[in-house]
Amino acid sequence: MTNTPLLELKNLTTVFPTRRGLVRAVADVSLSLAQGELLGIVGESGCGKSVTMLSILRLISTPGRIAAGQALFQGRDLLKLSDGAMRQIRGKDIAMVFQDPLSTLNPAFPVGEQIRESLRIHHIAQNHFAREKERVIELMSEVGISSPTDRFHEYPHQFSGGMQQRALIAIALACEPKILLADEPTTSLDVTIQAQIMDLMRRINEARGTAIVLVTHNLDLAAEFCQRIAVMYAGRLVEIGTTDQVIETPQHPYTRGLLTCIPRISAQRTRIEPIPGNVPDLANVPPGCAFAERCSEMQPICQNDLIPFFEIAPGHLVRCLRHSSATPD
Amino acid sequence: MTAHAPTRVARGWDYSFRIRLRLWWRALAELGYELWQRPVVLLGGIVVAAFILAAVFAAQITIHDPTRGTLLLRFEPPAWEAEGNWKYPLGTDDQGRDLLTRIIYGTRVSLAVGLLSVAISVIVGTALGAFAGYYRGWLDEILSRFADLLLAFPFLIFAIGVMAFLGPGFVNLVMALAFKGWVEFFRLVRGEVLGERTKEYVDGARVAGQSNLAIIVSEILPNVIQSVFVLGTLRLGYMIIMEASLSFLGLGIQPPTPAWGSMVASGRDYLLVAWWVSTFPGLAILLLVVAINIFGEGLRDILDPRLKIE
Amino acid sequence: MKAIKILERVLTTIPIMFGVAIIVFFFIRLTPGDPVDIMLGRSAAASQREIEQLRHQFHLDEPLHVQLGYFLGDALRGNLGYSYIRNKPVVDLLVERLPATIEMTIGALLISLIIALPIGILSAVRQNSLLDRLSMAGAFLGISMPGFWLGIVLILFFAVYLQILPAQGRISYDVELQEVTGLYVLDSLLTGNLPALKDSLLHLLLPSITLGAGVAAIIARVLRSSMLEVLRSDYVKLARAKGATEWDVVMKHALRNALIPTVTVVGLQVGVLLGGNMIVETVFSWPGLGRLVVDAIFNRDFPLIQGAVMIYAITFVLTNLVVDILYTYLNPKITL
Amino acid sequence: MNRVRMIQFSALAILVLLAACATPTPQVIEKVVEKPVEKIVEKTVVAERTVVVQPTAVPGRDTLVVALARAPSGIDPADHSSREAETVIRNLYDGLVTRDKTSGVHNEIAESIKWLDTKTLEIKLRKGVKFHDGSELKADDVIYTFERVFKPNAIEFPQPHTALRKGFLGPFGSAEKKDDYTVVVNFTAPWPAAMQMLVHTQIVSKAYVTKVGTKGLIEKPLGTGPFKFVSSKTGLEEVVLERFADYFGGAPDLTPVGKACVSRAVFRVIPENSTRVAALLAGEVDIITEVPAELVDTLKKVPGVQVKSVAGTRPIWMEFNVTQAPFTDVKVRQALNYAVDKNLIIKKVYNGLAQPLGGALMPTNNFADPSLKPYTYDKAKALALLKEAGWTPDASGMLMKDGKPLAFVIDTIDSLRPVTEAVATMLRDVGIDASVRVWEYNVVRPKLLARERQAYVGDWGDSAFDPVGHIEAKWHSLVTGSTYGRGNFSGYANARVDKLIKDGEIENDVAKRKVIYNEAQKLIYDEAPALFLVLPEAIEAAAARVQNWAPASDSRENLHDVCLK
Repeated sequence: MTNTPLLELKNLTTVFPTRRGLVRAVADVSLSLAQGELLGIVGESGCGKSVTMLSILRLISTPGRIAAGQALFQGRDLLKLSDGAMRQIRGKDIAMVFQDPLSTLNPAFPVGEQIRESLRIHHIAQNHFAREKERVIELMSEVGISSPTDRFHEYPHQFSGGMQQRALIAIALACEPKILLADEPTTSLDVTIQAQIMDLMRRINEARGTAIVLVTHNLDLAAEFCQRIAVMYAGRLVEIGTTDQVIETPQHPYTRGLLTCIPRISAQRTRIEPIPGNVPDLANVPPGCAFAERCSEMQPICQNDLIPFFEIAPGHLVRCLRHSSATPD
Repeated sequence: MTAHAPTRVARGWDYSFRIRLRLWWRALAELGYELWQRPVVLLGGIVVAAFILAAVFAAQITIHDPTRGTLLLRFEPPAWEAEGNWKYPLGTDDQGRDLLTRIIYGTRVSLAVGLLSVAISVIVGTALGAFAGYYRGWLDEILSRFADLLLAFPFLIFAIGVMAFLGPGFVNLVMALAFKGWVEFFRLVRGEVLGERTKEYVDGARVAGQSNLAIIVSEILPNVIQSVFVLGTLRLGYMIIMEASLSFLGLGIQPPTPAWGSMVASGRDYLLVAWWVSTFPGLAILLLVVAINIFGEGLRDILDPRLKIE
Repeated sequence: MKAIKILERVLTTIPIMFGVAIIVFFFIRLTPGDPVDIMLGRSAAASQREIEQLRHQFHLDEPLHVQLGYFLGDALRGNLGYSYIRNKPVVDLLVERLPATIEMTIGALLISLIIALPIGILSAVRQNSLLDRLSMAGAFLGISMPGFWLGIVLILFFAVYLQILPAQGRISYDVELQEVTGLYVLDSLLTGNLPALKDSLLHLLLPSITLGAGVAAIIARVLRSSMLEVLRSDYVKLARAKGATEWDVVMKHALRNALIPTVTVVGLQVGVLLGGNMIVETVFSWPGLGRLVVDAIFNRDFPLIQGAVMIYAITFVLTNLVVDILYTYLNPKITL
Repeated sequence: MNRVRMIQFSALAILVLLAACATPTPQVIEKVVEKPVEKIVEKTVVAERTVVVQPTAVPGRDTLVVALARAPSGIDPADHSSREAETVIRNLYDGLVTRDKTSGVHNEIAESIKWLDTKTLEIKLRKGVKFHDGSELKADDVIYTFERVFKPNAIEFPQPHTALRKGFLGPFGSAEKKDDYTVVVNFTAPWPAAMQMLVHTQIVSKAYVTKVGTKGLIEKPLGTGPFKFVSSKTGLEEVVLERFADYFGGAPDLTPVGKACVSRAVFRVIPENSTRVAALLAGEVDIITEVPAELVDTLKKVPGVQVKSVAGTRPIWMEFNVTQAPFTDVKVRQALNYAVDKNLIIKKVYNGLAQPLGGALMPTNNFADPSLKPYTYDKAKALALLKEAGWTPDASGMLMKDGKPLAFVIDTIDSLRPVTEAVATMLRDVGIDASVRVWEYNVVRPKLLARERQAYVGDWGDSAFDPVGHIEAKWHSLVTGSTYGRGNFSGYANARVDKLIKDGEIENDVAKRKVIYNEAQKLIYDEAPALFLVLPEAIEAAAARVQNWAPASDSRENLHDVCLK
């Protein structure tokens, strides 16, 4: 692995003005992604993981905006690129797979056409129709869509959920991107299909060296798939580490809470304990630790100031005062 | 034994009525809050309310007689024009009658026709829709087919056709509008009832021994009444335009009763010499209808975002 | 598959047309008093024999269901009765007037689309911009503006003050045009008559704007709101994530989907246009169906009113048929 | 998003402004004139741009376009019933006699007409009068025309029926051909009004009509008039005529004599008043009929537009249904005549272009009694008469009798709505609850004849300037199936008046006729079966390039004389 990460987020902050106040959906997120790496971002829905992904591609819709930070792709700050230059990156270098395949595919166009569009936009096949179509069919069979020649002209509603997701992946892969942002790619699918899709993504990673960011609420899935995991809560990262570090020695109470919520066959514990309380209002996040109110180990000091990251092991960062003995990052 | 049952029913009614009243109060308070949050919608509501008040108290707030005038004062321009006179703020018409007074009285006709035709449409449409949706069967089949048929006619053309045969007049006008107006409410309520009738609470009521009529009236209708109310508000503006169009064509209210549509129509010959005679009643139609639409759409957003009819 | 579906849809209009005819038949029953008295109105001194004759001619001396049978049978054979005021069969009158009305309705529809599409799209893309606010305010006005008033103001401005557009009529009297379909614009194209094309288009412009303004407003509002909805959708995000240009995102991905609900509304608006004809045709001296109907109403020319209402309803039903068929091409999901 | 709608209110203002700008207001010009001299040039330009609008003549255009307010009711000379129809027809056809711009009758096709006795007329025809197909007009054509108009069911299309113009042949009996150029007409009774009435019968070609039938005649009319038929569009919305090169020249008394001046004439229907005026201002039409009186001042100030008016022939009354209370009481009827200020109506509603009626006949009728002065406006007298009739004002000033208000509905037709509303307003002023209902004439007429209504403001054409054709229709009691009382909407029936009317019809001595009619007029005046209102002028306007044009009293457009500059 090279020294410079493929993608590096520095203090990325994305805000949405609402009637109740300014919502900081992504607050001060710093992360890095290496070439070919499999990174998981885990958190409850609404914690800002999807917004983080959209922020990288600068697809935050108004009135939301990226308020601060940097997103360095191969050393270039994406946030400073012109619109045209940004379009060159989207789909070509960084592609995204969205969570609900049915609503993400355009109902008005045939699936093959939608895959071909990626090729056309980035002139992958010199805008030569026959060559483009050939490549689309290749892609479709690569992602496991059976009889691609026939299905080229079919519409999204004629596809099953799994096939739709495969088609989405095909769209994302069309230009052989360096990074694939997969936002809950399997959430709406049933379990067997889920496994197939994850399997497909792993093969892509292995075959092409595509770095994948897997965004999921399912810690288990992330644990199975990823090399590194970042846990997000209320717009902030609360714990980052290798999969082993995060799963075996979770240090943030929230991560631990997430782990107890998951029924695990391997674990001794059989009781599932939901985390008590609710996610705080993002327009009104209390100072200090955002999780404090729900935390069983909360101390008064937790609610005072913003908690910094503490590096408790090499590469294992956690935002929790219980580790204040460790050096703040 | 027999004396016992009615008492229980009565107490049940009384009880549910009180609860319902409290619920309605709370809903109303919430609605008030939501309106406060949307100043433009509120403004629309205030304009509508102002028109209603003007219609009710027309006789108290005007100093002129809407049907009396003198030719000596023919075509007095609005007050701000060179030869205007604040006695006639919007000027006078071809008979020397105060235009503002006539517009205020005209509100009565517009609102009366609008409200009555919507009210009849609501009552007929809701009742038929509820029964058709609840009982299904041949009744539903016939009513639905008939409703589809009426939809095959453009509204204004149907109303013109009916008015042509009935002849002009207030009652006929309301009838003609309601004759087609009920269809929308029928379809709305029928659809809602079809959805509601399979829900648990209806089954519960049936198990509890309530009659079908009681179930429809006391269990199902309260759940669809909001949508009906919203649709009714939106239709009110439409009916007012229909009234104006029919009056414009001479099929509505007859002179000297001031009706906006006929005021616009009779003033159009004078557009080159006295632009105000037909412009201000036109603007009154515009203002009221726009206000009703803003208010109605605001209500829709607050009460029933599902209901998106254009 | 699609062809069969379309055929089925076409067939469903047949019972509707029958229903329309039946309702129109019952119109005359609404009149207080004896229809024959009213029909004979203009010759008050009609003899009893004449009354009987007329009664027989209209089958009013037979039971109601027999009358209905006659009416439907006649209607099916294209016989809608006889206009006493105009001394002509109703069908002839309708046929000679219909092209003018159709031409204006199509003109108004096109104008309203030309106005509404860019405004709807732009105000959705630039939501809350000044342009958006102004055009939506304009839309509200357009919906409630009395057609005749707009018409006269347009005449005064374009015909009298600027003198660049004609004030009335369908074509100048000194322009020769051979009638083929009765739609003058089409006829001048068919006969390759360029002066007539220019002249008839100029004549068509102001009435179409007058008639189309309200409809344009409604279409613009619907298009804007469905564009707003579509622009928030995931597939638009995907298109952006692919790196598509804003133009492609809006004009291809978003518009195509936003048009689906819009098309339905456009179909319904044809009904509004048909109704609005009556006023606009009077203002612009347009020799169409609308003026004929207004005349017929005041003259109590009942057979003519019946026939005209029927023609309007049928035009409306057919338009919606076309819209539905168009819909299947816009929306691949649709099953008719 | 909701805030968007706030803006509409300001947009409203803009619209009003637009309307105000686009509306030519006479004030603008007046203000301009008051400007200092050195600025006039500049300001005049501005004024012309803001105001109107010189009609621009299309260069080299030799076509005269006339805008009518209504479509002609037909184009068959025997079978129509409107002035618009007569206007078109009389440019296509000629009559035996014609009328000048006022009430004078002159020979047209006839070379001479003379009474052989009180019931027999000898008509000598001009030689060399050609139909548009080149054939010569002869006695047979005249006889055929008379028979076609008079005989029952002589018009075979679309269904056999009697010509609508039958009444204009009076007591026609038979017509005989003496030679090719002489016709003798026998009447069943003396007919002093013959000359004025014959103006309204136009001669068709026997050969042509027998060949093509009525349908053919309607589709392609053929006459001897100054213009030939070229084409017509949907329901006579537009009729195009062209100059008839072989025209015999027209009535020799009425100069100019000769072929028509313009090569083409077009009649176009523009029903909306504002549009009709706009079309003239835009230069699209050359002559417009029925100019609203309100617009006269405005139009007169427009350079390049000429406005002319002439005493009309459509007097207006409000007829009371004398068979029904409260109008059974002559005092009420007289009171109402005193209660309405005709001069104010003339000044305001007609812009001064009308005269008050002094009874049953219009002042321009050759037999009108000038000694009958219009009822004066006298509110006190009206109230006194009403009091005598038992109507007294209550606290609010409304007239009451036996606890019931004096209330009635005044029916009228759309074109008379302004004057009717003015009358109703004045009546309300004396405490009468009068309201207005607008009808189409064809619809309300049977109801009026059935005496189902209460009061009716209507007009009746008197273009013959003779009591006949008019007085028997309005004031003779109704005789079903005849022309007597066919327009009697008041139900007025006075045996003496009936007799006088019938006597007048057959009295050939003008002085004696005058005596007869004066008595009838006095009776009608005193019994007041109607509120005698006004005789409005016919107002027309034309572009400046139209020359030798003037509106005619019988509101017919005689385009034969008109030239274009």
